[in-house]
Amino acid sequence: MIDKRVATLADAVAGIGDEATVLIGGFGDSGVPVELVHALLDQGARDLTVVTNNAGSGERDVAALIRERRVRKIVCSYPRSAGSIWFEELWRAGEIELELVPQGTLSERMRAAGAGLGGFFTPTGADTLLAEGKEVRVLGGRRQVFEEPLPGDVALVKAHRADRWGNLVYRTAARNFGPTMATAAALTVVQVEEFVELGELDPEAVVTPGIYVDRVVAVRAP
Amino acid sequence: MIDKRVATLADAVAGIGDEATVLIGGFGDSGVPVELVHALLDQGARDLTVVTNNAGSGERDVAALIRERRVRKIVCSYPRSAGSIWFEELWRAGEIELELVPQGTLSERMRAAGAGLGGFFTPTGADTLLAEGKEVRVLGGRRQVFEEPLPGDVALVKAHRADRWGNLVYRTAARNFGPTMATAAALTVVQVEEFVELGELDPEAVVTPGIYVDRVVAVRAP
Amino acid sequence: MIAPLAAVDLARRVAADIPDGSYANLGIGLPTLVADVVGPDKEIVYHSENGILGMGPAPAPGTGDPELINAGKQPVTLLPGGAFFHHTDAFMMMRGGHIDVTVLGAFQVSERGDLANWITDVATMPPAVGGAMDLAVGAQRVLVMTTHVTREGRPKLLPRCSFPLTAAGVVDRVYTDLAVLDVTPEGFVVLEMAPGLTAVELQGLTAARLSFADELGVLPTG
Amino acid sequence: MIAPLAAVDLARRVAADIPDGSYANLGIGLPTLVADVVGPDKEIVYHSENGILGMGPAPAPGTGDPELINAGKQPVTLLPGGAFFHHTDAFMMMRGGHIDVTVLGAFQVSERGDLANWITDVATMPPAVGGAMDLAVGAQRVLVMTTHVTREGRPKLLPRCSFPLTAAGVVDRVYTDLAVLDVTPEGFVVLEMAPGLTAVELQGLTAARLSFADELGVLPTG
Repeated sequence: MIDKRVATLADAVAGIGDEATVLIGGFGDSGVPVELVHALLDQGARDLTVVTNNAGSGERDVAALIRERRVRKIVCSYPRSAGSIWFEELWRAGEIELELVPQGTLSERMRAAGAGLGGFFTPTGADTLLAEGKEVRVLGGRRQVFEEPLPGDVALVKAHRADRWGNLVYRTAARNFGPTMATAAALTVVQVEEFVELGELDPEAVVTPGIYVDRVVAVRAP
Repeated sequence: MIDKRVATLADAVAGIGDEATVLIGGFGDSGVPVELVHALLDQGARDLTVVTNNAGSGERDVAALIRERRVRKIVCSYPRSAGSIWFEELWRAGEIELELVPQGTLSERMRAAGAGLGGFFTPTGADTLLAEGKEVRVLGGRRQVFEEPLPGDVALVKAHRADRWGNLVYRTAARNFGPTMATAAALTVVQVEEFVELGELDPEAVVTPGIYVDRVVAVRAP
Repeated sequence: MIAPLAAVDLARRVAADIPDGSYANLGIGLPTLVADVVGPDKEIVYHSENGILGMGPAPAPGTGDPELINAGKQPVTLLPGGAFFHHTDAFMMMRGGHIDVTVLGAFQVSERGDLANWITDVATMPPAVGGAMDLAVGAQRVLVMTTHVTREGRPKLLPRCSFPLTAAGVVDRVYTDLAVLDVTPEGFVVLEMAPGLTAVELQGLTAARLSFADELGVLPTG
Repeated sequence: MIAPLAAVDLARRVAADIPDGSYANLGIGLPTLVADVVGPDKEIVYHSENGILGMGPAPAPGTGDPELINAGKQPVTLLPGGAFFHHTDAFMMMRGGHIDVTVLGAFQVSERGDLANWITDVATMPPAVGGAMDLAVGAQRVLVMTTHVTREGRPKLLPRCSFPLTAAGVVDRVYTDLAVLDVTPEGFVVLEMAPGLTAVELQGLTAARLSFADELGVLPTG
C-alpha cells in the first residue's frame, strides 16, 4: 500500500540534515512552498545549500532562512529583487556564497540530474562572466558551455492537488520549477492545497507522476 | 490571425523535400500518424532519412515507405519486429542504412535538438557496440557517452485534439514520441481526430503547446 | 534641436516589425509597452519564461490569480488558447529557437551585435541574470529597444561593450529614441532617424561608426 | 536428478523480492510473468517505457484501447492513480534512477554483473536494442530472470560475456530455474538452489566460479 501523505509539516521535513542541498520551488511569490520552508526553519537544519530562483523577499520563506544564517550558499538566477534585503546584507558581509546561474541553465541542470545525464552543452552563457572556468566547445557552429547536473538532497515543492500515490497537478504559473525539482532530488516533499482520491486526477493531465514524490502534506490556501 | 489547420493531407505534407530528415511518431502500432505517412508516400519525396522507433510492419506506413525505396537511412531503436519484412529485406540487400540508437537516447537526442543543446553525456550505451567511435568521459563516477542532438526537417505526429493555434492533447499511450518530435523539427505536421475551438483545451492539460506545431489536419478515427 | 521619440512612439515602431502570428517574449521594462500598442489586426502569442504561452493583459484590479504573474512578477491573465507548462519547458522554447522574436532593453550594444543588459557594477551589487542570457541566445530575432544614450548622455552603441556581456553577436536590430539600426557584418546601418535629426548629429551621439541606408526613413511620431 | 523450477515458481520467487510500494519495470517475455503472481498484499506501480505508470493487466477480450499497449506491444489497462506521459519523460524515469527495480531476461550474465540481452548474431540479423540499455543502466536494482543454461545446454553465467554487452556491471541478482545468485565484488554468490540440486552439479552448469552463502536456501516450488 502506497500512501505518501503525511499529517504535519514537521513530518514533511523530518530528517533533512545539516549541509543538505535543498531545491526550493517558486518564481517571485508564485509557487513558493512557504509553509514547508517555515517548517524547515523550525526543524533546524543548517549550513544548507539552497537552490531557488530568487533569494527571498522581506522576512518570510527563503529570506527568513537566510536571515537566520541557515544558508551557507545559494544557487540562483536572480537574487536581487525589491525586498531581498537579507540576502544583500549577508552577501555584502561575505557571509553567504552565491553561485549565479542563467535561469534556463539552472532549470536544465536540475532536469539533467533528474534524467541521469552527466551534463550538457548549451550556448547560453558562452563568452560571458558566467562561463568563466567552464569548458567551451564549438558544436553546431556555436560556442557552447558545458554544464553539470544539479541534484538536490531534498526538494520542497508547492502543488495544487495530490493523491495518495503522490501524483500532482499544479495551478497556473505556480507550476514553474516544481515539476523539474521533483525529479532532481533524493527526497521530494510537496505541499498541496488538497488531497483527492486515487483515480480522481485525469491520467492525461497529471503533471508530476507520483514516482518523483516522497511525501505530501496538505496546507489549506490562506 | 493564427490558423494552423489545413484542409487536406496533401496540404499537410506539401513541400517536404527529397533528402529530408523526417521524424515519425509511434511505438508499434500506437500513435503512428498512418495517414500522414501515406500522404508522404503519395507526395513523392525520396532519399529520406526516417527517424522512428520501429521500422514498420506489413505493407503500411513506414514499411510501405521502405518498400517503395524512399528511405535511404533509418534511425531507430528497434527495427526488428514481427512483420518488418521490408526493412529486413532491404537491410540484407544493403539498400538501406541503419543507425541503431538506444530508445531513451533516441528520444533524449531529439529533445536536445528541441531544447537547443549541443549534446549531452549519458551512461546508456557505455561499453557497448553502440558507443563505438563516440567520446566517452567519466562523469559522476560513471562512464558516459557523448550524444549529439537529432533534429528533423519535418515531424509527422498523431495527436487526439487540436485547436487553431496548434495546441495538442493526446490519448493514452499514443502520446509516445509525438511531443518530443514536435519540438525537434523545423516543420511539425500533426494529424488529429478532431478540431476544437480555441479555449476548449484545458490550459493546465495542453501537452504540446502550439508554438511547436506548424500544420494540423483532421483525420477521422477509422 | 534633437527631439527624441516618446516611449509609446518607439513601442509602436517596434510593434510594426513584429509579424502577425509571431511567438514573442517581451523583456522586463520598456519592452512590455510593445504589447499595449500592437494593433487588433495582429494575433501575437506572448511567452513568459515562468511557464505561460498566450499571456494576456493585467487583470482588472482586485481580480485575477495572485500566482499568475509574468517574468516581471506583475499579475497577468491567460487568453483562450493559452497554456501553462513548467520552467524547463518554458526555457526549452527560448533556448531551442522557438520564440520568433524577443524585444530586450540594453545597457550597451556593440557593432558586432554583442549585448550587455544584465549588470554594470560587478563589485558592489549582487549580480542577477534571470533569463536574459537564455533569451538573447535563443530567440530567432533579437530586437533591442533603448534610449540612444544613457541618462548621463553617454553612448550605448559602441565598437565594443565595456559592461559584461549577456551574449555575443546576437542582436539583429536596435530601436532607439533617435534611430532604427540594423546590425550587419559591416556594423550598424541606420535605417530610420527621428524627425529633424541629421546623420552628423546621430554619429555624434554614437561611439560606433555608423553607415546609412541609401533611402533613410523617418521615425513616425504621434 | 536435476528438477528445474517451473516458470511460474521462478516468477513467484522474483516477486517475493520486490517490496511493497516499488516502482517496477518488467522486461519483455519471462519477466512479465512476475506481475501475475505478486500477491494482493503488495501495491506495485508498473512502468512502461512507452509512457505509462500504473499499468494494469490486459483488458477483457474485445474491450480496451488498441493504442494502450505495453513495451511488448500487448494491450494493457491503466489502474486508478496511473498516468500517461511522453517517451522522453518515460525514459527520464528509467535513466534517472527513479525505477526501483527492473526484471530482465538475459542471454548471458558475467560474474562482474555485465549483462548481454540484446543481440547474439551481429552479422545476419538487423540489430535491435529498444530500451534494454536504458533500463539496465538506469534502474536502481537490476534483477535477471532466466534459465540457468541455454536450450543447447550452454552456461549463461560466465566469467565474461561473449555476446555484445547491454551494459557493464549493472546486474544485482540473478534468478534462474536452478538458483538465486547475487553478483558481488567477489563474483557470483549462490543464495538458494533448486530442491535436490548439489553445489557440484550447479557449478557444473555454470562457467563462472561460484561461491556459496553460509546458509544456503532452497528455492520454493509448487
